[in-house]
Amino acid sequence: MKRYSVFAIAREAMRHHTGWERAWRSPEPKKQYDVVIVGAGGHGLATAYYLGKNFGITNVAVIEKGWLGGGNTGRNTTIIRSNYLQDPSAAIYEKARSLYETLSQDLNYNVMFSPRGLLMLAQTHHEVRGYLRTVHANALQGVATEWIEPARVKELVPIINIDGPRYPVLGALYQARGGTARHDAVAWGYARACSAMGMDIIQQCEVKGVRSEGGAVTGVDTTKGFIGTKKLGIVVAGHSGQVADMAGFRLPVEAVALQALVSEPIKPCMDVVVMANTVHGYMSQSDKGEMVIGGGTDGFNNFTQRGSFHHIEETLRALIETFPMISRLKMLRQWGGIVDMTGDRSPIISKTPLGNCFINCGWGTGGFKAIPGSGWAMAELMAKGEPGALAKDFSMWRFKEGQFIDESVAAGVAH
Amino acid sequence: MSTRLAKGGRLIDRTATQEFSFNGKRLKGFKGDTLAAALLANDQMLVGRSFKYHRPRGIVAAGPEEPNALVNLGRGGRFEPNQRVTTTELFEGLEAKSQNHWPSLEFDVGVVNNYVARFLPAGFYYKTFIHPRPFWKHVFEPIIRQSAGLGAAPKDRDADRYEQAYAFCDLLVVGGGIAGLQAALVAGRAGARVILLEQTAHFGGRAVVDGEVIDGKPADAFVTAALAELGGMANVTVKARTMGAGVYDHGYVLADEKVADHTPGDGRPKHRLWRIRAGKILTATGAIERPLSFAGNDIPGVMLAASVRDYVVNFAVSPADRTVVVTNNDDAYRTAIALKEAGLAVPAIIDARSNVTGELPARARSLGIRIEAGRGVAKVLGGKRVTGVSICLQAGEGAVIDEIACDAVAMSGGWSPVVHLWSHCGGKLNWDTTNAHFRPDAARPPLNHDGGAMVYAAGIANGAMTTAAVLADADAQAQAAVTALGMAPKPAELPYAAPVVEGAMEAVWIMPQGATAPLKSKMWLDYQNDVKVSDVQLAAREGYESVEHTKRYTTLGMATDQGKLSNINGLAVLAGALNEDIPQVGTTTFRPPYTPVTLGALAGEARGEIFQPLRRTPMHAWHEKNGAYMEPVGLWRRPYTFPRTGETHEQAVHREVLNTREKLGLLDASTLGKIIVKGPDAGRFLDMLYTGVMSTLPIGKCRYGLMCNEQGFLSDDGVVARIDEETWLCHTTSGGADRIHAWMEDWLQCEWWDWKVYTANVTEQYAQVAVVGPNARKLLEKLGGMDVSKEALPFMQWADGTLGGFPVRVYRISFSGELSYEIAVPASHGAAFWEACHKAGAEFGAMPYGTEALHIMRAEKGFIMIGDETDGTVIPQDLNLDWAISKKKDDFLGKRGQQRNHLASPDRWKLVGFEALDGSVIPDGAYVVDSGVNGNGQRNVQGRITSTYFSPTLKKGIAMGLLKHGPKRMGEVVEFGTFKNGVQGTLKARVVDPVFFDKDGEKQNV
Amino acid sequence: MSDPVSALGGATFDGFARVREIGPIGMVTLRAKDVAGLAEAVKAVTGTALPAPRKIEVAGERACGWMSPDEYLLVLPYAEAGAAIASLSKALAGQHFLAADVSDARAVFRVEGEKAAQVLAKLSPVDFAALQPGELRRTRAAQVAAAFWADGDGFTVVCFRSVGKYVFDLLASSAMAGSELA
Amino acid sequence: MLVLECPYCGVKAEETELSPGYEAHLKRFGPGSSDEEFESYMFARKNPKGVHFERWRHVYGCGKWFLAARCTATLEVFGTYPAQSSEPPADLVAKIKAKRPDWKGYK
Repeated sequence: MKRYSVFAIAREAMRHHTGWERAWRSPEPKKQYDVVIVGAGGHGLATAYYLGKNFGITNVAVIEKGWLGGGNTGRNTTIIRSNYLQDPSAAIYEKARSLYETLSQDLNYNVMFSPRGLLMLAQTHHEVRGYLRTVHANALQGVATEWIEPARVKELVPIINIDGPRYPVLGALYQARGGTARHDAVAWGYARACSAMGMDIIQQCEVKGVRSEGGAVTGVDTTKGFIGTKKLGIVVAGHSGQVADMAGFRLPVEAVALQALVSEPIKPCMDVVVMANTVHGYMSQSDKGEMVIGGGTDGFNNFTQRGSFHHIEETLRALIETFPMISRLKMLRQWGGIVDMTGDRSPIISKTPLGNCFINCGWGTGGFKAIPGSGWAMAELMAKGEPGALAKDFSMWRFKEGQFIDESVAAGVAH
Repeated sequence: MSTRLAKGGRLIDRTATQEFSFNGKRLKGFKGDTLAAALLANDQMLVGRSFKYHRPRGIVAAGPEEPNALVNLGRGGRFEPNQRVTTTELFEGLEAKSQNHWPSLEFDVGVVNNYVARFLPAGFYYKTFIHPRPFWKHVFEPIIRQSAGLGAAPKDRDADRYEQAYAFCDLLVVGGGIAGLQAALVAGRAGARVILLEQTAHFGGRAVVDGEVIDGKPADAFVTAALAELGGMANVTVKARTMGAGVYDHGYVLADEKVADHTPGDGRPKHRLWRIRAGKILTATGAIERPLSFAGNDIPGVMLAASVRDYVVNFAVSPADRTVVVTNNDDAYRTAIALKEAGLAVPAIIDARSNVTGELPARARSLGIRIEAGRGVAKVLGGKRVTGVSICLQAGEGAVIDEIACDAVAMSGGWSPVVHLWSHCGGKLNWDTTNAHFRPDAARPPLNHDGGAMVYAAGIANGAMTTAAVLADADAQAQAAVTALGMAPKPAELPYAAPVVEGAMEAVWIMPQGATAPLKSKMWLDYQNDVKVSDVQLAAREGYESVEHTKRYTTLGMATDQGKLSNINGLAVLAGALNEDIPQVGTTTFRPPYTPVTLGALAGEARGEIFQPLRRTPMHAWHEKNGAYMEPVGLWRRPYTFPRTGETHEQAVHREVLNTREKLGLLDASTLGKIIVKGPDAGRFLDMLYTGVMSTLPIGKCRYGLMCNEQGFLSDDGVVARIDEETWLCHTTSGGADRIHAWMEDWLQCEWWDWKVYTANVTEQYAQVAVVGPNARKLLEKLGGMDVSKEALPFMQWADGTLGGFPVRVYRISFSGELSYEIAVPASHGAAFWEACHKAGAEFGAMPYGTEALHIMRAEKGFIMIGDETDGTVIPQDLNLDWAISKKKDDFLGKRGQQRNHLASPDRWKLVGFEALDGSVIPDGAYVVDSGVNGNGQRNVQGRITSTYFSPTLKKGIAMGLLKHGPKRMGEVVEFGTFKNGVQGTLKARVVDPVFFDKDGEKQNV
Repeated sequence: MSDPVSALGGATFDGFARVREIGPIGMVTLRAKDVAGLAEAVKAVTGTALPAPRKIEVAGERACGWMSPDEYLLVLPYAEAGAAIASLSKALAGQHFLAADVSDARAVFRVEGEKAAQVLAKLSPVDFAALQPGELRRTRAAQVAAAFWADGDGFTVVCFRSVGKYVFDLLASSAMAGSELA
Repeated sequence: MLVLECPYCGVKAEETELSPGYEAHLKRFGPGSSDEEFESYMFARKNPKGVHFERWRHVYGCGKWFLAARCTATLEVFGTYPAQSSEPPADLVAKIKAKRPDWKGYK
């Protein structure tokens, strides 16, 4: 793999950029791998990357129905934060956030992690108490967050309407090292690094069946033929239920549509990410200048990647109330993704009824920010066959025990 | 230079001059102009700078596909960035400023990017700015952010208002060209309810510009007649200035009506967002002309051929004196002819096809226009304005044959049907080799709620390329749609248009075909985002092979025009680079909206006072008049406290607590939920709903109850009163009335539907006043009308009667530990009763108190509060409420959930009181730390605060919280982790009984 | 005792349609299904027949509306609600039903004028052209529940009392002169 | 933006007049059931990409819960029926089978 650098660009510029090599290879599948990962989204690719990097397992195929990074990795609002309330969540999201800090250097691919700061506004007294609880929890979890007063909020976000009158801002939960990253680059960077380690990323290859013998997976039937494997990882977000079905087990997961939109680009006016959970809206400004806005989820199962428009309207009402100056901006593009929701809205990183088959799903509306941590934990689980500290609370059997990891208990919703 | 012609102009009114300004320059246009036309009439071709290289940008198009000509429009509360001049109607006093440059449009420092462009290929930022690590956030990113962004950020609150409206129809026709009109006629005549939308102020589309002849008359006559006929049909609604923005499932269409964009400040809503529910949708949205990719095709003065004739014909604006036409099809010859007929020079038509036949070229030849067949543009000459073109063989590599001086280039690479509305809900496309475009595949339409076709495409939007074909297709598609709706189309003669013999177009994706790398790095695909042919080829070379990868890697088609001009050309270049056919490479997904929609319109009327419903109790106005500081509780507003002059909120709250404890407090408790549950099975039902037993509650008595969800977690609490043999009244928390009522109905309708139980939510029927404190009884006795003595109305009983002449129901219940009556009075009398209480109570020291005093008093008594002590993970047992859980019942909602391992564990955190050793208030949300760390290095914890206050009664901090094995640890000192102003600390506190005040309940029992 | 006060004290707004709050009006929620003597019991109170599904039977200032398969809304003079419940309780005694006074739990508006339907069409996802004569439509007005029926030269609109001001403001903003839909 | 016809009042209600309630025909497991049964009742939801039976409440209307058969991949609605049904009506099942021959049927 040729390294990317400003010098490489200068060199290539002289020959009209005709010398750049492929970022990743597009091989045909081999007959047999040590590990097959289904799903070349951020989580699947990160799993493969850390299998190689942390455990030296490189005889790996990542197979993808469409194009890599084309699912929720490429259609989210790119927010990165780890200000979660519950210990297991804070641990994995903080692991992810800290990996994001150096991911560009690790991958030699600029994923544009921008720790520009993230605010969760408190607009009711109840929310104030909820965020104070989170601040205390985070301090003990090693997650750097703080409570800030309204004046400081206004300083950080000059365009905000702090005075209400409907929902005056009473303060905010602030994570100074939260922020955003370039979503596509995360998938591409991991893919390039995996490919460089000799792993095969096989796009346009759909899994049609999972073969198993004596309680263990032997391989997968795909549109490119049978691919044998010693271990199988299922990392397919919204379609987890379908693949689990092929493997013969049922997941406590439902697929619903989540929507987002961007405005036309304008000059920089908001440097931080703002989430306003009382009124249900969140917004950041991309490096291109677009206001990136997240909407709510539908309440019904849906695989169309098209959500119901009234959620967009609700979100915009809330955001115009919070940021009155956006009223005359225009919605440029809106889209939806299929998110997989569990009973406690927290993910599953787990063994399955099949001994050598592992599942990573249920990230719901919050998956992008978790990618490096999720891949790290999943790689450990797959390499060792048992979950490490990061993954152990995210078992698919926790629901039976009533051992929830419920983040909705904090005043905030999870995005 | 561009200028206004002496005569002509279909759409302008030369008698009505309108003044406007551009970059502070005062200019004149005519009523009927678009801003683009008016700018060109004033020789203002240069209107902006591109996104990445800050290249000079001129007007390219005449419609919503315009990628370049975006301006900052208006000022103050009417400032709007990124306004497309080609779709902005001119009005008197319009102010526009160009964007994305500094210090000026003519001289822009950012253009330095242009000179280093070769170092900034597609995706360059992924490959660099990696080291040193902190530089991305602190150095690189701020620079990139500043130079991107286009329009300025608005500063003020929007001065305009918006609204929304619902509409319903059988057939929604989008597009007011001849196809849309014909389709609307067919459907309207068949009796269908039709809505016809046209995004501009004018109907007729291209046909009226191009001088088409229908039924022997100019197309204008057809349009006028069609509009007249449609206007006469009661079942047809025709709307101009209304853009079909997006198609959503089940026939839902959003359309944006620009009501007052052209008459700002006239008091009407700026936009109206239509939410249309249509049986079927017919998209007659026309087609968009494609640019050609030749070097320098982004220099101001290079325009789309059809747009050039739009300016000439519609606005009598000549974009240039000498225009060279570059084409791969016959249609562009219409531009040459129109220019010539307007008395302008066309030095040459450069046609990439070597074989040029057809009627239009013949007419051009007869007008004496030089036609260069088999040739292409090697390069456009000029900087901020075209000065000429050099031409070459299309089949070659770009060796210059000749140079032709000109000041504009009119290009046409063919036409792409506007398939957006077809595609939004998944309609599929076919590649049409003849016309080199994607068009709707009728066999794979987007599907409706019934599984049938939801959208029909008609006219050029469906790939019908001549007027005759457009009319025939529109007629046929409308008939098909009407028939599918179960109606019968009326036989009628199809309007006649003479067939025109056009030569076949020839797909040209790069001009010349064998262009060298330096040329390709000057061929723009996406003008706004600065994506060039070389960028797409680079993406393909690097393995970004999927069209979505390429698009995202290069940003092709991601600009504010959403690739209306660039997508197909980019796709073709990508296919070429991959050596694949275009349909194999596929298309990108079309996302709503078709053109950008103002966010204000999407939010509609919901701003300011009506942003959200605000629920008011009957006493709301009194609270506001008496200076209450209110807090949102759900959609309600409740007084938090009633501060007096000079008091802080905290002081006011403490005064309210003490006054209530010592004298008399009055609380507006109207928001408490009140649900009647009645029927032979009501008792049995409530026994399932509550953890305790309600069926045995004697008539006239009250009982506190807890409700859990099926998981076992506590969800609501309140006092239940038995009204009669079959009737109970259930109180819920303030936020909980609707939720709990829905919960009851869910179980009654979906699980126990054979149980005879009716419910009614009567929350708003009653205003409720809590009369609290040692003097409470005195007040009631003074009001008079019923016996409220300890004997007649003991604790936890209720009685009907009158007080002060008001019909009331009095509940003897207490959430403060004081002698307390909650009095329900019909809401229509609520304000009067509340005032009567204050008047009569004055001599007893009556004061209103708010929610914060309420919270403190309940905490002093150790009463739990849903939402404070509970958070969705807490079971009643955690709160030592086992006494309210029946052991005898086989079942209640939540019982099974509570039997699960984790919930039945003896190690759960349980409710206790905490008192800081130093008497301070323990910080809200603090955790009790435990020794060591867990596997993830997080500090172990063993409990947390749920409520914490300064108790004015006890003059010290008190707190409730959950602690592992809590009740067994009374007296133990534990340590809280505190965190203030970024500093971590600890605070020691003693575990105590959570009932801090009047442990024996003597005060409430008097 | 004071006189009963409606939610907004009779607020009015004049735009391209006229909006006015009316009331207080007597209203009784009656929940019952397949109960002997129901029609007679209702008739005794409202003077109307039992309405068909989704319909409202109006007789002067009294009416009976179909709210759901087991719920009716009885409309009558404010002062008569108590007596109506007593009358129903007597007539239906021993059977399964629920009658509750909700007179004070509602705000009621009249939206009047030739274009009254346009005011509501901005707020409710309802096809007014398909509205049947005598139809009681339960739906949503912007963000809250509402019900309305055509009556005289306009519509009678009912919502919850606590959001009376919100609904009035919505109706007024929708009725602003110059914002006619057609 | 779905439209579902309420089987009680006949209103063709749009999604904003309804409130969704996820999987239909769940069997409640209370005290005495096994951990597995209780888990399946609470969490193991059907999540088919295809025909799905689900609950909706006509919340801004007659207030009644009803059930709908809907395709989660195309959003086609096959029919709605009252909530007081322990399984889908036979005629609806037949209609779906006719439209979707590959459908494995309810259960």
